[in-house]
Amino acid sequence: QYEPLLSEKDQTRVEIGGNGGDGGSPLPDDLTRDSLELPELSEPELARHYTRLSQMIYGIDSGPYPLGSCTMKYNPKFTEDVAALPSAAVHPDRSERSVQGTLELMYRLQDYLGRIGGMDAVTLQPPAGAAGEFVGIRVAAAYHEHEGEGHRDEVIVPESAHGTNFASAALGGYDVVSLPSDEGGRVDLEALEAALSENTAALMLTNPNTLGLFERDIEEIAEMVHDVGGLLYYDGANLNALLGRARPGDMGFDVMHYNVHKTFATPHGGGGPGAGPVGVVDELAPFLPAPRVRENGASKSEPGYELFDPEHTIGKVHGYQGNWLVLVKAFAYIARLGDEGLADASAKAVLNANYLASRIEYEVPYEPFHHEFVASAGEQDAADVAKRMLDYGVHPPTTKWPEIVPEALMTEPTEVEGKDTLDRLAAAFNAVADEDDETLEAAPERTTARRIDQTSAARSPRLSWQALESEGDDE
Amino acid sequence: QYEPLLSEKDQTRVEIGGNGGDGGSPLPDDLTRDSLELPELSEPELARHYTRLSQMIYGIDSGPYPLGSCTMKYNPKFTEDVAALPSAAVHPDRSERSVQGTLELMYRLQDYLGRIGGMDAVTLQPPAGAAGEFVGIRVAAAYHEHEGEGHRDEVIVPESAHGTNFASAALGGYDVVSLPSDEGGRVDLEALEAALSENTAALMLTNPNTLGLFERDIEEIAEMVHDVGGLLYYDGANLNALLGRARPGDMGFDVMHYNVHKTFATPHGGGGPGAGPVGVVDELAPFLPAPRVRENGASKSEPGYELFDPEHTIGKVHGYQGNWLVLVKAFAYIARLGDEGLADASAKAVLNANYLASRIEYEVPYEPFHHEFVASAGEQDAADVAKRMLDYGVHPPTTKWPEIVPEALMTEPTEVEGKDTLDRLAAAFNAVADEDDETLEAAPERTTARRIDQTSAARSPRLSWQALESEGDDE
Amino acid sequence: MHGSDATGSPYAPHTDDERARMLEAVGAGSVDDLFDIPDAVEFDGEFGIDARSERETRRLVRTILGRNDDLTELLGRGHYGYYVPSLVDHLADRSEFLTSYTQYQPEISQGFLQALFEYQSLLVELTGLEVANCSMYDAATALGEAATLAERVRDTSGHRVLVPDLLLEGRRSTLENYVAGTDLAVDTYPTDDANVDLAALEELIDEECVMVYAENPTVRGTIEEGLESIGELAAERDALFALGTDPVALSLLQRPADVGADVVVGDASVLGLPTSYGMGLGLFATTEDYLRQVPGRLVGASEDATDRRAFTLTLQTREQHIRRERATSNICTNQAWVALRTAMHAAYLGPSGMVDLAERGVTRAEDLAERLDDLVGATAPVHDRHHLREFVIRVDQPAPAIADDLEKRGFAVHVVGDHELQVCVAGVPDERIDPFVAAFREVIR
Amino acid sequence: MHGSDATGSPYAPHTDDERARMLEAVGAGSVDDLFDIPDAVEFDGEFGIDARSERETRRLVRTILGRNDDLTELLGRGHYGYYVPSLVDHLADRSEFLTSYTQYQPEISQGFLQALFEYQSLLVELTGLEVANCSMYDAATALGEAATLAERVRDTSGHRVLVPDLLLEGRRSTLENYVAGTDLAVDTYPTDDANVDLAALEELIDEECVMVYAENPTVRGTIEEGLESIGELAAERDALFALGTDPVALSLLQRPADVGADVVVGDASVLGLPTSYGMGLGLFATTEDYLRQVPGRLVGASEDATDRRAFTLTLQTREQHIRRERATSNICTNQAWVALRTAMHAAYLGPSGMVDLAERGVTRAEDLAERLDDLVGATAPVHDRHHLREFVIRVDQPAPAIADDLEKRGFAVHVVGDHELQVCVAGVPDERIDPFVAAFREVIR
Repeated sequence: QYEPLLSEKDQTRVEIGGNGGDGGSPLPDDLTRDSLELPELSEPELARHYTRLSQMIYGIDSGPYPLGSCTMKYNPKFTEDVAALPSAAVHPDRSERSVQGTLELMYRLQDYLGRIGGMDAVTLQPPAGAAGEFVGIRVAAAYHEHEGEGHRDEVIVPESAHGTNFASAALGGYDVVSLPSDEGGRVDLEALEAALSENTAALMLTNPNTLGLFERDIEEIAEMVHDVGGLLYYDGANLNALLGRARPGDMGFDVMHYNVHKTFATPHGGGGPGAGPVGVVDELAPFLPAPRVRENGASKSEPGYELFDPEHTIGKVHGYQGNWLVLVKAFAYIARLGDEGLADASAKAVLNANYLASRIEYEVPYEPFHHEFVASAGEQDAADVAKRMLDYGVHPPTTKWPEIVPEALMTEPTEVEGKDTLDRLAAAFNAVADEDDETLEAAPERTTARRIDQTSAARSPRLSWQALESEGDDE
Repeated sequence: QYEPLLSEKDQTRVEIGGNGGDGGSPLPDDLTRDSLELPELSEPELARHYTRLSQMIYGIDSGPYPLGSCTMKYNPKFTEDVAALPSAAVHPDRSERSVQGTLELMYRLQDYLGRIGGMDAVTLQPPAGAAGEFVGIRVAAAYHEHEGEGHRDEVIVPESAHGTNFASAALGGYDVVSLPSDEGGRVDLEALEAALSENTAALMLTNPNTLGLFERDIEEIAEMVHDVGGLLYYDGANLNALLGRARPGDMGFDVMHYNVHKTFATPHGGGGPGAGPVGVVDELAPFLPAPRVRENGASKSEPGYELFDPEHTIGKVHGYQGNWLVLVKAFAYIARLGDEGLADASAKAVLNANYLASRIEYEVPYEPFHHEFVASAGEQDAADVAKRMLDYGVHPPTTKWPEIVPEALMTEPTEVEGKDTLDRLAAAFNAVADEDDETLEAAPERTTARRIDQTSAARSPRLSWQALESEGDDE
Repeated sequence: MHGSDATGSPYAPHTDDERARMLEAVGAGSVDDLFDIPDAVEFDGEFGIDARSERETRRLVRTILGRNDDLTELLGRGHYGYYVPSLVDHLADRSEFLTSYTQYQPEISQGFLQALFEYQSLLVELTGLEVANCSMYDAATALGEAATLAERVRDTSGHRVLVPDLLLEGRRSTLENYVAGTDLAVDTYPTDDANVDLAALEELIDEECVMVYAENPTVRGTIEEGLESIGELAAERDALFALGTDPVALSLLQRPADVGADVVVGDASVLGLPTSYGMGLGLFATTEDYLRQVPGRLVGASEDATDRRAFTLTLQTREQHIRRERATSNICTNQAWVALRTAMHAAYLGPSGMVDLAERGVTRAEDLAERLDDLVGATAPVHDRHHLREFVIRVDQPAPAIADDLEKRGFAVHVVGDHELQVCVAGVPDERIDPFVAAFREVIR
Repeated sequence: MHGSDATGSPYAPHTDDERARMLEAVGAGSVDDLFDIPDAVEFDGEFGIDARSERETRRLVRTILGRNDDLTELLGRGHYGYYVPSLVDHLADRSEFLTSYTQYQPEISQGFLQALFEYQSLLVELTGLEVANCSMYDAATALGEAATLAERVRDTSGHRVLVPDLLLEGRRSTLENYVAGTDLAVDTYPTDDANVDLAALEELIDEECVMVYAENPTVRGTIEEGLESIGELAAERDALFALGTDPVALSLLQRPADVGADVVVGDASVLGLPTSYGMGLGLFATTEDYLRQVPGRLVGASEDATDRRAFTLTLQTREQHIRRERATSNICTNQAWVALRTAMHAAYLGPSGMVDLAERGVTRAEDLAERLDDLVGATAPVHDRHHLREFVIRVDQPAPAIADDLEKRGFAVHVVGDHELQVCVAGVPDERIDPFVAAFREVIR
């Protein structure tokens, strides 16, 4: 089962320049390193190494993956084919006239996203959701500055929000004002009233929120925020609940990001890359990152496209245009599903969450939820529950968050699971619910690795094979 | 671990035509079936089904695969890319002028193979090695017929030859004369003398033979066969031993087939497809299958290609031109390696076989062998040895054949294994060599399925899910 | 990257040091010492084949194949260019499927065996026959195997195999080769609109006949209307009835078992493969009666030592590696991976998708024929029958010139007579139909 | 094929019957009942996006992207078009890698964690620094993160970040955004042949400075000769020395640890990705001293309950999902799969292949510069320095017009001055060099 590190298979030191004696280096020694020592392996050996590594990973094609707020959808295979088209592989410094295809695809995707979110203008540049949040924060700052409101230094974030909201606001230099939930798990309007002030730059909201609850008072919230001159930011992580049924733009949000690796099924890739396009209302469009894409109006019959810098652009948040290949996949997904497919995805995502919740023995304190729900492991430790679920061959939910639910099991099955799979998943929940703490603490037992010691990993970090080797030397 | 059959996941019956009541069928009922009942599953479900199935298969990227006479090489990934080019997907009935690329590639591959085998003319049509043998047999028959020697009705095949040799000769209508080996494991010249007659159509030989031994007397053998008016056929299964060091054409062979899925690294695909091009000397070229490819001489600067029927062609052995996509991969492999790469492959294949044999405890009675050797399991049952080797995570050798070696372990590591892997493989051999019969008979224990009952499978065949269901009904 | 810039095989992992140690272990001074080849037959020349980098090799193949014209193919005849879902490519390309050997060690091959078992089951449902093998090479070789099966299972001294006069040359010629070593001879029966001429067949079929072969749809795209009669005629004369067809046709047309077919052959790769210059997948199904005479591999269900269901190759005593010259066929390497792809494609479609695909083969052919028939100078379909996918057009102008002109405009069609063309709609994208009709209108003027 | 012809999502497996039973189980009459959206914000419009079949969607994207010109790119600057071996595509595309989530459940993610651990180790060897993270987005964002790291770890009250005057606009602008919420300001130091002007830098660097950033090779392809001096200057002033580079350059050029670099950033995707319109992989390495201030994910070795070596994400208390507004960065989703590809590509090359690739970047640039220099009307390289991959050419004619003409002939180059072009040889196939020189000769006449 164990697969050696590449470095345990081979280490070859290549001497460089005069040092190696072959004198073959085209550079003087003082501009080069002395040597390079890395594994030197053949293609068949590498094929086996990475095949073996892949076998030690649970992916979406392995089974259900109900991580709350992560929207682990099936990733359609054909989107890989379109991203692999040779015509997609172009250099970012190409002249605009030589990449009309790329610009057209971006233009169309901007348009699609605008319609889906009810936004007037979209940038595709942010390479991830958090980068999208940061763009939103920077756009808000630039807007307020432009309006002569540069003093606004607070961003309000509900306690139950994604951690990136806090971090992105902080990276933008804002003080973060944390907002408690009301008893129903939603924004506490009184607390909001108290938090809002002339210093409020923005309120960041997820809707439905991380409990899966729709913020019913969204219109009032928007009005309150706007009344103090603040902006309303929509965190798109949970957009898969609403496709075709509600749009952030219609709810009063001024700026939002889209997680295409969640809502639009681009693969998560073991952590990334994703993409976090940002949509804004007209008023904020001049502040979006540069450049954006527009039609150049050169020809009526065959439209051409060009890049342009928004008037008051915040500049760039990525060296070029973000994660282009991911954007191609997202475009293909949206073009494949169309209106009805997108709406159906949300409908079934919500149906699945409700059905699954109805089948499990754990309590779900807050409802009516939409595409995800947060159950409570009660007396059990939620993290242990997750480890034990691994033994039943399924991926567990997100655990211990949001903290509003004790021992939270945050569960989002998405629309891609059928009834049989949901029943199997529920059976895994319920089997674990009936087990004792000892069993849970000993879990997992049937996985490639058994429970891994996180504490010692952090206490004495060994972050490279070099560190492991020098440790070996010490012994 | 167990993966249900597709039919256990779903069975949906679709009624056709008037029967279904929707009256949607475009055909009258008497021309249609009543209904169709098959699994109806979504793409995500199928992705998981086949991903799971793949996880229950040992492939060349899983580890060493030393099946004797099978030449299980690493299959270079890039050859899949070239075979997947849209320009490779053309209809077989296209006009010649519209498929110049396909014809050129075939022409070049014919040329490559001719050079490699020392043959004057090559057909790419046979879709597998056995089909190549059959072409050889049919070419021999047509040749003899043309020469007024239609009475020749015997094909001589060494006892240790591949089973297909016997079957292909028989399919061609020949009586098969089986030839014993001499004490050294090679063709017994006296026995050959006795077997040869005016009725001899051909002698089919593998060289090196299935023991890995080079038929040193090949020149004399060729002379003997030719003296009685017979043809000498080369079974290309073992060509990986000789690339760049010896050519069948130079040894006196008149006709040969190439197994591109062995020698030229096209993937075995769980049993196929392969391709079995056939090369012949000039004298036999007029009898090759139709059509072949040649330059059309239309333009000096840019050669064009055309199909033509050899003068006395035997006709066709495949509806079109054989396994085209496999031929593309073979061409790419040869073009990648070139002279030195091909010669190096054989050199290291032979080195690997010799090294591995030197590391294992089982006796290897015949030598000097080349790319493969046949060890004897001695008192152990070779099939049990193989089952037990599975428990050590490696693929076992071919067993119980050739019968000239008692409890044969026919082993061909190929050039793609490095020393470390060969050492690991040898360790598996040696571990099993030290184990008792009880352990061997209980093996395998660590595989997806334990030892499978072959006898009952054959005694009461259940060859479809329908058969399993009706069996279930009976119970 | 051993060797990728060196002169050896890029796929052999040996370092110089390893090679030296291995030579030492075997007691050889050099690799040359390991070869036992007499001087007289040693090759000391060169092939003259240059090595190339992976990138260069890909470019070479791309350049060569780039010389193929980009045509919309309306050619059909068992190779339809149905869209193969990306799912099939991605999953069949998993190296466990692609690179494994025949499943002689079933304990580590369960996944492939199950997939092939499912493929067999698909064909059992489609044909209504009890036994389907893992694959022959293609339709032509499957037909050849059907004839040798007929010879084996028929007690009569008969030697005739009857095939339609319009049988594709590739199939006929392959059949002739397959029966060349037997006592069989191939004879022809006449057709009417490509359908069997039943009266003529009844006269031709006699006790000498071991097999009658018919196709549905026919080579002209017409749907055969006399299948039951053929089945009855064959049964009366104790001849096998072999039917040529494919999985899409089988999804809609009469079930072979219902018309008395004893063997079903054809190209199953109409699902699973793009048009691949004729590369195929020989479908072969027959009744339980002939189980032990079936050519090729069979996967059966069994149990393992823990009594769990498991799959294995079975009835191998029919095969060449055991039975040698008495085997039911010489086939060894088959088309297993294509069968996997076909099964995947069929599973992707599901029964509703398969029926739909077939029904669209009827309606789209009707629609196109109607549009062409509306043109001055063309009549379509020529045959007053139902069609699946393909049909014949009569044109006033000489057909070969029209086909040439169409090719110049990017469309490939068949010439089947001085004034007859044959076209196929299957696999042709909807948006290519209008341009085809427009091109057709231009060229028949 | 549920839904692929229907109007719903083709990736939702529900049959009508299942949906009904599920609704019943949850006690809802319809799916609509499950939504809790106030009427006022319900969306009852349409997006106006048509659904398409998979085949049509592929054709749509192919058609759109087909409008990109097919140019030979001599553009460089961190995006080189090095040939990515097919191995990388096939293995990285295995769905276990491609579709898995961040490894928060390490017990079922060992394969990816190990691959990332190996990626980190690769960077440790290349940089000589002890700590490399799993990825930032790209070179620009990695530079931004380096600046915020510098702010966190520097005790001084300083607020200046010094960057070269020629810094690419994308990097500079991104950096400005990253420091917008801090007290930092970005200042510029002058360069000479794109190399650091050491004298000027020495004057500019003071106690206000928290970080000096330099690149090797420089944006003009020259090899920086003053790295050690920069390192010493920075160390004297207690400023961090951040170096921008990439894995291929690092294979040959001075090791960052040997010149006093505290942080190394850049685009590691020069290996592993084709040119992808700027999609990248932010390389981020630093010294052990700053370990607990590193942004992004880190994989560490540990043991499982059976004391076997195992890997896990570690030091997560630096990250946003735990530390929220006090995290070292807001990054969550990163570029893990690109890091996998980069590690695979590097492993394919091995140390000899990597050194070779870098050395050819020197020699091929020299060779091309010499050939262009031989032409009347061109001088190359303009800078009397050693170059890696890229160099500047002076032309007598106006540079923009020449670049336009080259593009018409199929070559993309940079204009860097009224009479200066910049070209890059890396990733340009050998057989495109002659045509480029020929085209260049034509257009400068």
